[in-house]
Amino acid sequence: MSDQDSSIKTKTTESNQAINLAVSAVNAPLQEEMPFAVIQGKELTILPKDLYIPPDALEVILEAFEGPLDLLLYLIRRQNLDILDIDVAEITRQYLGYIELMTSIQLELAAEYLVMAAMLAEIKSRMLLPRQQAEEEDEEDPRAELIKRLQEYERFKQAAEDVDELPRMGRDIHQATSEAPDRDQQRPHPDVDIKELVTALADVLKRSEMFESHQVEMEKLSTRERMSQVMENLRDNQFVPFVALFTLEEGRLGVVVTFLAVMELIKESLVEIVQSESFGPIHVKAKTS
Amino acid sequence: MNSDLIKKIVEGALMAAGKSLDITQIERLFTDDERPPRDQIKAALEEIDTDSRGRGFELKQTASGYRFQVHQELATWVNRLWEEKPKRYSRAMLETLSLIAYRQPLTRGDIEVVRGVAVSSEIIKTLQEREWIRVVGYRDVPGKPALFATTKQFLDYFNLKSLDDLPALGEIKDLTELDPALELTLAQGVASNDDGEETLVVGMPESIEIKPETVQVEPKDDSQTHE
Amino acid sequence: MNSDLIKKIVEGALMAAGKSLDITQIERLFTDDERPPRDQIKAALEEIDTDSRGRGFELKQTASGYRFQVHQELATWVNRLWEEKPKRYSRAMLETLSLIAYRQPLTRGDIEVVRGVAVSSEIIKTLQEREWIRVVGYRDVPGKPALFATTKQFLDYFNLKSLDDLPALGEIKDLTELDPALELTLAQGVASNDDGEETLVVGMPESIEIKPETVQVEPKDDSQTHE
Repeated sequence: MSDQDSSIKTKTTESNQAINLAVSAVNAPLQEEMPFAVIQGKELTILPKDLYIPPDALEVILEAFEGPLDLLLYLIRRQNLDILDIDVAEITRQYLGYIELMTSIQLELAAEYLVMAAMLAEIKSRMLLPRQQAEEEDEEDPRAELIKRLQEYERFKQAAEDVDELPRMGRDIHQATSEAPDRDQQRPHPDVDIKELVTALADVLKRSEMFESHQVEMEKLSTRERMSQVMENLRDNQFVPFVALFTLEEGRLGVVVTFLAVMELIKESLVEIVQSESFGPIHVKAKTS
Repeated sequence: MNSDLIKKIVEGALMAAGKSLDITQIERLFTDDERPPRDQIKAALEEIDTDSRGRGFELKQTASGYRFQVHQELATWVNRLWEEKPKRYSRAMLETLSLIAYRQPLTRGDIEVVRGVAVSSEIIKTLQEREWIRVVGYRDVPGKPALFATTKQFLDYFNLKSLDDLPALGEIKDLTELDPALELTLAQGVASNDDGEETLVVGMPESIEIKPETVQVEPKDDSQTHE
Repeated sequence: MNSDLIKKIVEGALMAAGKSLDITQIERLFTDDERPPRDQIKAALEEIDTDSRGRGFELKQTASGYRFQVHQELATWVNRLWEEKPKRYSRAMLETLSLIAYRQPLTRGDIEVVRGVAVSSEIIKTLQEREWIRVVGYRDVPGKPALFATTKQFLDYFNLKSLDDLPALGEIKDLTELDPALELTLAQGVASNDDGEETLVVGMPESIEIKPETVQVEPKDDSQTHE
């Protein structure tokens, strides 16, 4: 066990003595000549005012225990008892003593502690029930479940201590290193398989074919589609300059397609075309029926 | 390649690496045409081990391979190299880690059942950040809780080659050993007599002095406990 | 303290430190009452030096003290620990190379016409540095662009006697059919997950390892897979 742990344990033990003294102080009126005497079934609810408890002592107790199972184990081991020999009534009394003390000084207690208190009380009451001889055969010992859990927890409590004792990197053992020789930083060339070369060529050739056919499709402009676009431009029933229908960026082919579209629209009598003077600007307007 | 050079190469690489190297990594130090058979590499490792006897360091095989490490018995002196004291781990962390190590794979809930208290997320996070534990799957129950297991880094850190090298778990006593005599003591009670020895005393359990250690509290301790 | 323990402590501390320690630092390993005289520490260092002869490492005295160092003559092998796995050539690089191989001699402009994109100077430079391509003349057009062709080293690397031995383009299909693993790796990529287990990961063709043997790469050697 580590030094830290044992220092906590030491504190805990001192605090326990404080509690024991608290117990005896309560009982003092009953048996003055024997200070560490009996509790007559009375629950411990009030701390005697004259009793000094080191500040934070109970918090230390609580922090020192890894939960209700750990506290129970402590209570059992303190009496040098085997887990199998636990006297539920007594353990319950002691356990409740702790819980009462802690709640009485308003320590926030994890819910698990209270659950355990209830469980102990239940086991205790079952143990006290008179049992029929016949029933004893098949009825399980009420303590069985608790004992199982205590044993299981104790195993891992021990395992944790064993693991803590293992030689550990940086504490007991240290990585040995020597300075590495000078590094030459030249990066090696990647390997290339001839198949990669052939595949790359196949890819690039295939792509260049696709590229070419793609361009041809781009140039295929539909006159019908363009007719719709022109009609769209004339939607507002206004005269639009003829030249404004063309998009020069489309190049020669684009201009031709637009021209054909306008011709087609005139032929179908969908648009009218107006030129107010010779060589003057031509305007186009959608026909209104 | 002669065996002496092989040995030197392996030794030099292990020293320069500053961490464990496994056989495959050692093999990769050699080009395809110069690579010695695995047997020869293992023989070299054995020889290195022998050569290092009686020195300040040793060759150790852990989970992720071979490494040179400074002897445990020298830790007292070597630790003086560093101002900081080696870190301590809390009981909660060690218990959680041990449960994962011995019972893997298991969920956080499984850990909580054994420990009887909630496992803090902080502990799980720390263990994962240290790469001592990792999630290896999810249990097929509602909520799909993560299943944790330990890593090679965990074994390396604790100087272990495999999980089999963990200290044996304590045995669990069979419940059939439950002392039937206790039935008696339940009906009766244990008390101390004047000599401080335990005797069986008939009576109701509640009315009985049970804590033997309270008898041991000596008045002189009061100075320590009360002030 | 006996001289053997002193020697072990000094040796262990030097190994654990992984850097130079001077005499004062070594002295500080010992408490006041156990500290040996300086002569004895120096004698220990000399003995350590002698013991290390013929091993993969040696004790070196540097300006800042003593340290263990791996023999320089082992650099070739030991440095493979950190050898970066060569980065794979980009698709642009392979396409450029294949065009030069199959269509030589040709200019950078010729390559750009077929690939549809500019060829980076970096690619041409790398191929020239590897001595796989060279300038064999200049085309007699404005700007006098360089004409590239492959070299004898290129043929040697690919184990070809002459350019006639390059696989015919018509064979490409057969080639991929011959090697189903190639198609597999083209459709997928091999990657390692954090658990050190191999999984198949679907990826874009650009991110693909083509060589089937990459499947065998073990994930544990972090040092060699810095990609």
